[in-house]
Amino acid sequence: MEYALLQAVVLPLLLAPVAYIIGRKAGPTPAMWFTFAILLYTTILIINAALSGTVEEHYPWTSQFGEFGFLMDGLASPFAIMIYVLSTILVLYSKPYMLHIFHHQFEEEQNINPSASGQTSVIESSALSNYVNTKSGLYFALYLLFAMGMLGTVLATNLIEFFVFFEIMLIPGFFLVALWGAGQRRKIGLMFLFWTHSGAVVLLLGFLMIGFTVGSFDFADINESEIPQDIAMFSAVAIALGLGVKLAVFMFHIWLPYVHGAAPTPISALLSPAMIGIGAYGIFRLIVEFLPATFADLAIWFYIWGLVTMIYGGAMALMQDDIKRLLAYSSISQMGYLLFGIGTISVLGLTGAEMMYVTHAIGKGILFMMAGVIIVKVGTRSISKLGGLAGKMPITAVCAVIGALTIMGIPPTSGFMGEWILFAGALETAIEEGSTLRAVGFGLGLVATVLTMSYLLWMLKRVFFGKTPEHLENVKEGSWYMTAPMMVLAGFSIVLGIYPDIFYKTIIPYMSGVLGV
Amino acid sequence: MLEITSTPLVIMAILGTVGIIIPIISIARKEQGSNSFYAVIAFAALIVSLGYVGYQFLNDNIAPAALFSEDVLVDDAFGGLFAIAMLIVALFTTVGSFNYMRKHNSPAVYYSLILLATIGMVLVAYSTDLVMLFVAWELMSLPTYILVGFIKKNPSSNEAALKYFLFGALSSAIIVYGISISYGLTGSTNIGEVIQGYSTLDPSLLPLALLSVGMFIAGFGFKMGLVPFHQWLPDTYEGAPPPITSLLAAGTKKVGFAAAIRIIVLGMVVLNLDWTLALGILAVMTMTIGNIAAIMQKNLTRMLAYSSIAHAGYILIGLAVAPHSSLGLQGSLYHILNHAVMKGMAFIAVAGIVTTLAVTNLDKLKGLGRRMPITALALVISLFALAGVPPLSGFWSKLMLFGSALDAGSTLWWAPWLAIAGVLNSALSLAYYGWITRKMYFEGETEKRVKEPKSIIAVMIFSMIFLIGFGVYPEPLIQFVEFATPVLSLDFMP
Amino acid sequence: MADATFLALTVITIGSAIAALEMRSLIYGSIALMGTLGGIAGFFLLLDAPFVALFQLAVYVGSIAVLILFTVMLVKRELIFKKIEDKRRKFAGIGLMLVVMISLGAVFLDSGIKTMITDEPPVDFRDIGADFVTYYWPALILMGLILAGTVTGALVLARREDVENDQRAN
Amino acid sequence: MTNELIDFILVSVALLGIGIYGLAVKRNFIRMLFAIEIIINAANINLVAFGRFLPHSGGQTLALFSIAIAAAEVAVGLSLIIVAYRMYQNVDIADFRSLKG
Amino acid sequence: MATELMGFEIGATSAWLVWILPFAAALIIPGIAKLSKNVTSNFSKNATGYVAIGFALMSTLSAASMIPIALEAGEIHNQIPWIESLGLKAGILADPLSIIMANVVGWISFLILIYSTGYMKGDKDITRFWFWMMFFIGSMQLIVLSDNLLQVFFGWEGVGLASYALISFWYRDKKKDHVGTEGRTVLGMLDYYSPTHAGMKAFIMTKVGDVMMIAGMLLIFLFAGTFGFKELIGDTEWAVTMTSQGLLVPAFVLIFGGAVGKSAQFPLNEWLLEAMTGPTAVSALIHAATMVKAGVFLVARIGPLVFALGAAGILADQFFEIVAWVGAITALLLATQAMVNPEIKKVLAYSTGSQIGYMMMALGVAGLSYQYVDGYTAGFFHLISHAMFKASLFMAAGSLLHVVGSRFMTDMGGLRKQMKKTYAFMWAAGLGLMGAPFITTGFWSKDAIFAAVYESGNEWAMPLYAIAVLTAVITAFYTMRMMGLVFFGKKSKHIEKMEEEGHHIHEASLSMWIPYGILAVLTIGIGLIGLSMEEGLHHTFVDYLENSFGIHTEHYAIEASILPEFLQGLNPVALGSSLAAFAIGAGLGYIFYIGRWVDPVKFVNSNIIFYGIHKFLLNRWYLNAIIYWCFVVAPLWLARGVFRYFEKTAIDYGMNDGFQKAVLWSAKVVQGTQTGVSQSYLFVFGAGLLFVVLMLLI
Repeated sequence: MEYALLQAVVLPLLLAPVAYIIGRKAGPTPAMWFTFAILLYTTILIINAALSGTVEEHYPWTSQFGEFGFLMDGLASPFAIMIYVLSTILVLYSKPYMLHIFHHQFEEEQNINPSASGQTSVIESSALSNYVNTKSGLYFALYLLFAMGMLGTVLATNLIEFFVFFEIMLIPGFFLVALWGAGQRRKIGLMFLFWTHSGAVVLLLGFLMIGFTVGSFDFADINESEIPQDIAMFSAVAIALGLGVKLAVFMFHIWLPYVHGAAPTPISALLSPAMIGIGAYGIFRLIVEFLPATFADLAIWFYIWGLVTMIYGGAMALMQDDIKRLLAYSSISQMGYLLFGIGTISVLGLTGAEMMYVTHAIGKGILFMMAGVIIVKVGTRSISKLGGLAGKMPITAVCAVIGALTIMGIPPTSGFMGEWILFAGALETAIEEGSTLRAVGFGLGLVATVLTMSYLLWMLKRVFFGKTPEHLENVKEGSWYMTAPMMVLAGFSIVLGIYPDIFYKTIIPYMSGVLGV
Repeated sequence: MLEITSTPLVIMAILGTVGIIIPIISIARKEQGSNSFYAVIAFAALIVSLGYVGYQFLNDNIAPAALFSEDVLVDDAFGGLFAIAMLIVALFTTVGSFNYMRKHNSPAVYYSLILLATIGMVLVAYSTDLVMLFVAWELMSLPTYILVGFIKKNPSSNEAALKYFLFGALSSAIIVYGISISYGLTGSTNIGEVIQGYSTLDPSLLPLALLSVGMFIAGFGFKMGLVPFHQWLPDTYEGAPPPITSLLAAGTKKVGFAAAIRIIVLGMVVLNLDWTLALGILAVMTMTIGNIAAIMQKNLTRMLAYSSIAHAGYILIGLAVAPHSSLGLQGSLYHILNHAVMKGMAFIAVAGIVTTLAVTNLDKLKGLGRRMPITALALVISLFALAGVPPLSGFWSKLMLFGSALDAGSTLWWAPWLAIAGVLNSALSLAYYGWITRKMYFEGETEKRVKEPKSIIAVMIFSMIFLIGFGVYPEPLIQFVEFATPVLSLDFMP
Repeated sequence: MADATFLALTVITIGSAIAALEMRSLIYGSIALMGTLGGIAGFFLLLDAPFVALFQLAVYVGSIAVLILFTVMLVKRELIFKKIEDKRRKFAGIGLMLVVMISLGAVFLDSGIKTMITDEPPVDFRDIGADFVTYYWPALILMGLILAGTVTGALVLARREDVENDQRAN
Repeated sequence: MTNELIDFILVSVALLGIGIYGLAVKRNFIRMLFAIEIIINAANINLVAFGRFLPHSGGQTLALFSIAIAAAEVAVGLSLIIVAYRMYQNVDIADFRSLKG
Repeated sequence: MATELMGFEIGATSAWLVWILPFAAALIIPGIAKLSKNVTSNFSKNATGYVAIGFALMSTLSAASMIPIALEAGEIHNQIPWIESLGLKAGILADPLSIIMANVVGWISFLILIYSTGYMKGDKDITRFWFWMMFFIGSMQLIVLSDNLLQVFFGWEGVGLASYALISFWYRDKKKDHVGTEGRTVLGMLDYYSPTHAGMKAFIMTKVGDVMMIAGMLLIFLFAGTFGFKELIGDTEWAVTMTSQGLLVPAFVLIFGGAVGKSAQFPLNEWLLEAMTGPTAVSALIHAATMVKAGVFLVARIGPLVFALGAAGILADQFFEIVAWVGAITALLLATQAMVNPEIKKVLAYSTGSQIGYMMMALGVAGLSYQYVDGYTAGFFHLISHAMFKASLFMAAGSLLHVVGSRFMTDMGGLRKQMKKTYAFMWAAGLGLMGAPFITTGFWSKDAIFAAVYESGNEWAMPLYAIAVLTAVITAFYTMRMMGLVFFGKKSKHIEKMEEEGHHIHEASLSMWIPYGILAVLTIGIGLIGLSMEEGLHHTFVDYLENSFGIHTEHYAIEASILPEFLQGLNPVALGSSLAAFAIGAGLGYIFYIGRWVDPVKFVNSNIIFYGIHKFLLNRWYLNAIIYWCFVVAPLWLARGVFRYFEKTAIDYGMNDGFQKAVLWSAKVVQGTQTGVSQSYLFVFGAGLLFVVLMLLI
């Protein structure tokens, strides 16, 4: 397919205004199907390209900063596929959820503005439908941009291009959070913008160091041997710090619970599974692949940092009452796994880290959708006010359990296939290096899986099991728009758990190549 | 001898004639209110000038950044770049004033002064002689003093003008003093000769040369808004009529850099001292203080004023590392060009807001996204561009600036710290840019849409196209900047 | 070594400069300023630049100082005799002045121009005229523009609009 | 010519210092204008002195420009004072502090 | 590739089907439930149950069809491609061990499923029940028949998951579904658990074992490059390398850690008691056929491997020592607690743990003796016999619960008249548990363990033997106690109240008593031919170990013995102590609980020492409370502390609000310099000029 990747990136960008107009003129449902169609088409393009192996496209751009290209290889394709698959199915999910939010906000505004209160209900309802149409148009347009930004980042072939897309996904994210978030959404939106932008500029520093030392910003030209050691180290640290903010690793994580907690759930379900993991992609591409010698020096720090993040995130997740914040801390912990896997500096560990991205995307996607169903159908997100929902919303409960199992790494979900190989890699390096530190890290990593299990099971117990509070007696299962995406992901998790070669066979050769095994 | 068709002279002729004629017409017509008539004339003059610059460029009549000449003016690409930027800013101001000046007296003089100031701004960049530069500098300054205080009934305008005037007069005195020393040392006022003279200076006279450079930094730094010469700037920007603020922020400020590049940087390259550290320290101070002070501002104009101080700091990075990285001056010029558009656009947007809503207080701008959607959108885009968010044009110039600092890192130990300070400041700046965005879009009740001035919208749309277009495909601008950047080496001396 | 004329001029110039700033009455202050400007014209004469000296006298002493005097007389009487300044700021200002003088003076004294004297004949002021028309002519045009612009601008500013508007309304 | 260059320059430096002092201390706008004039004149002395000792005509030329421009500046400054005075009935610059922060 | 896929041998089909069928059933059960929802016939109500039983039967028959292979000590090893990028294959390994185990699991599960149709009748979540039961059985069969550790781990976590789902089956946490005494605390920890809590506890606690197991697996994988049992024994180069690095024993011990978790061995034993919150059918399944037996099976799976490596000169004695001691400690620990517990299911649960301890001890001791097969057979034989009598006991207990409506034995009493069949079957099964001489399977298997321990001849033999015998005494005692409390004595107040309210205490339904009847009868029936059964097993395993692992068994002549002819070949010491233990334990139990010659309550309260011991045992040796304190309360406390004082203050406040405040403060400072007074500006300008000049000059 000619220009497949270009289409996949540019179509959502170009058609975002169309989605806006459709939303305004025709309402949320056509806009949703339109968005869905675009993303479905581009997802098929992406999967099709992934099946045909490594795909590369190049277009002229700037003389100073190199060309504009797309590359989908063994590293990028799982990321790209997960990003677009999630984006595609979350479009469906968005509709009922966002309508819920729009109605809610409309009422809020009506309350603030008493002038509208005296009008008849007919006018009010037309005002409402106008309001909803406009908002849903805007929502889907921003949604497309957001998805496009994430995909562009993982397909970029140029440092500057990477950075540009990295920032592009930030801006619609900011608007999505600040416009339709929960709680102090504006403050949190700004916090999101501020944190991730800070990370991004530090990242940019690292890029510039590399780019100017090498004399080119194209990935193809980057060669560590041309970079003096101290500069390579400096830029690797800058890149790691910059991406660390995106990954929300320990010390840079504090924005994440706020943002994931406040963002509208479909966006949380994209932010957490798809977006923050792109930080890991960046580390893979920029540090592991391009600066292998520096990476070898840094690996142990990644390892420790990841470990601390795993345990810390898990421990903090235990303390949460807000279901989305809990999941957010869980994401932090899971990002710790990714970093831990990267720190293992072995083929298995790196494969595991990337596989963890995939499984985390699946599992956390399901769990966030679960949270969204609860928010829509129950109207609360406080775990202490929930209970016994399994009987009321069985499909959600089953999917949530599968999602939780995926995060816990229990076979036959895909989580196990991420985790065992990750830990195998950790152990392998520990043995090869004879390093007690790494061995202890391996052990603590396993302990962290128990911790993961504890907070997730406890959450499930408090949400879905136990006595049903009286105010939840009339709760109903979410609509098909909401449950179907969860079921798709749950099914995918199990398929992948039983047959992980779908991704292994692209990742492992790549990782072997990178590590020169 | 200067050719009579050379760009600076033609611009001078066109704008000067029109600038003189407008008040005469006004006196002859004995009327006060006919704002649009003068605006159109001024607009036409500016467009013709801009067209002439473009024509010269397209016909390759402009030499690549020659910088020195035996004459007082040189028709080179460096000046051309500034001419384009300044003419665009003047156009912005003229168009942006269209609605604003409807409510105020003496439009003829107003537009005439804008045109005269534009001549000054353009010619400073073309000057190759200190006297010429000084005179052009004054031609730029004096009309703007008057323009800032043009709203006589408005105490803020007057106060702004007073402060501006005091500093302006002081700094021009300092500049003359500096010129006198450099003249004394080299026996010439031609910049090329001055620099050459500096390069062969007796070592015992070196401190004097540095003294002159220091005075130039202070004198030009006042216009650039460098810390600690910046304090007049927020007050003046706040008090001045918004279109004039746009002229000041986007125009005269950049001219400071033009002069600085012509004199300070080149002069210092020759002096071959570890002088750049001074500029580096100034750069860091400037951007940090600018950004920090901007954060708490309640007034949009003032916030943007501080932001433009901060941007002076970014641009100064490029000057500071100029001798060690070829990218330095390119980045500075690029950012000057971008900043002219971004800040010009932002202040014109403010002018639009002031014209229609008569507020600049941030708290009163709540819900602007609904009241004035196009203006608000443009403002947001310009703010994000100022913050350096890709894919807007501002990103590329910041990229080049920080890149140049890192690029110079191989020979200059402290240069990377400039880049670090720069990126951290960039991040910090997003805090208040985001704050404005938040006020405009996420707060406020259901306000009704108001009519936006068409002239303002025209400026907004032009700028948005510029920022986004060159953000996505920056290649032409990069090429242009590269063409216009002087190469810092002694080979260029006459 | 400086001669007596020079010393006398120095005393006059600097003394009247200080007086211009420090005298309680603004009117006397303006007159003292004239003294300073005149003293500087004297220096110009000493420096064999009679043309500039004349220009100085004509422009500064003749017009600017008079302009200032008129302005001073325009303002209220009590303002003329009110000396408004802060003590602390004054000391700081004196400190700054001394530091500027000493440091700049030291730089000059330390440099190679300390003992510079010349026996060459002074510049003929006709050269200045030649310079104006051959080399500096664009600057001269700009100068004209400056003056034109400044005068119209200053006029617009100084004009009493309320009166005008009244007239126009009538 | 019996006087050394340095003498003139020292006078000029002294005047510069006095001017800066006046600007930094005086609150009466008219006096501040005095101070500015003093600084410009200090520069002019420098120019002419250097021009004499080089010897070169440029110094005098620039001094002439400088004087003319100073005149223009004074005109602008005075017109601003007049506007301010009309508004406040005062010329104390410290009262002009509504713009701050 | 294609040929390998084709390599799916027809002969292996039955082995595959053994575990695939239950999973298939689990998958179609929700669909069946949906389909049969609208049909209201009696059959359709139970449709899911019938489907489950049908599939279970098919699966079990497939397992049974492989018995001939086991008897010939043959094996089926069949692989299909799986994770090709790592060269891993999925496969089944049907050797005698797994075939026998598959049959045990299959048949007992089948009976339990039949029992469940009666026990779970009318439950509205019955679909979920069947789903998870089938999932449970499928996972267990997967463990049994897998040919590699990774696949075993799938089943391993599968049973964990199923146990989680089934223990917390009654997730609504009604009061009647709790276990423990309400309001009772031990060291401040509530000894009263809801089903959801219990399920979570079981899952997490076994997960602790699982992570150890995965660590061990990974260690082996990294050295051997494979998880396959056949490959591991095929080329032992990896073991040499591992031994040289001192990692072989740790690896196997870690794998044993998995078994410790799943089989509820010390110190991961505490989940087993709370697992009683599940439906009794589930308890029966967990205790008799799946889950806890999985651990024993795993040790039986890897034990020969370790021993074979040991025989090849790579010593791994510590592994067996650890296994033996963990088993012995667990056996004693849990048996003592069973003596005092008032809840019938918990008594049985303790008993299970204790008996599993026996099996572990046997399997451990096997490796310490030169005749590996003796202990191996003994352990496995005990597994089989225990499966039968414990399933029976649990199902019978389930009937009691069903009828009485209380889990406390003190709420029962004197039931032998009303529930004759249950009474009889429970006696039969109980005797099996006690090890009643000569007629029960329990006796023979326990005796074999005694003999194996006694004859092992290693340094730990005597202490282990002493523990084994002591445990046997206690086992007999608590079994008698249970029987006495439930069936003898006076009717409890609870029953009297029930009868007053019009409840008729009656025998359980047909579908319920038949399964446990069958098993009780089998306990006695096989017990009668126990010795030959043991010999058959012994023979099979000798061949198996020889063929698969190259472990030789020396055939030695039967020594002259004082025993009668039919007992020739048994160890007289073991036999004697076995009989004595039964006699003492059962006798004491009779004195206290059946004869009621001494009132146990008074007896305990008579003496501070007895009281103290009773309390100590009732409080579960305080182990549970300590575990809660150390691994639940303390970490939560720590996490809360970190959350409050680090996350919320240092990080959240420090990096968000604090940073913001700092910036705003500095903004205020900077703004403070912007006074609006021109003098100060000019002053700064002048100073700035100096500053710049000086900076340049210096």
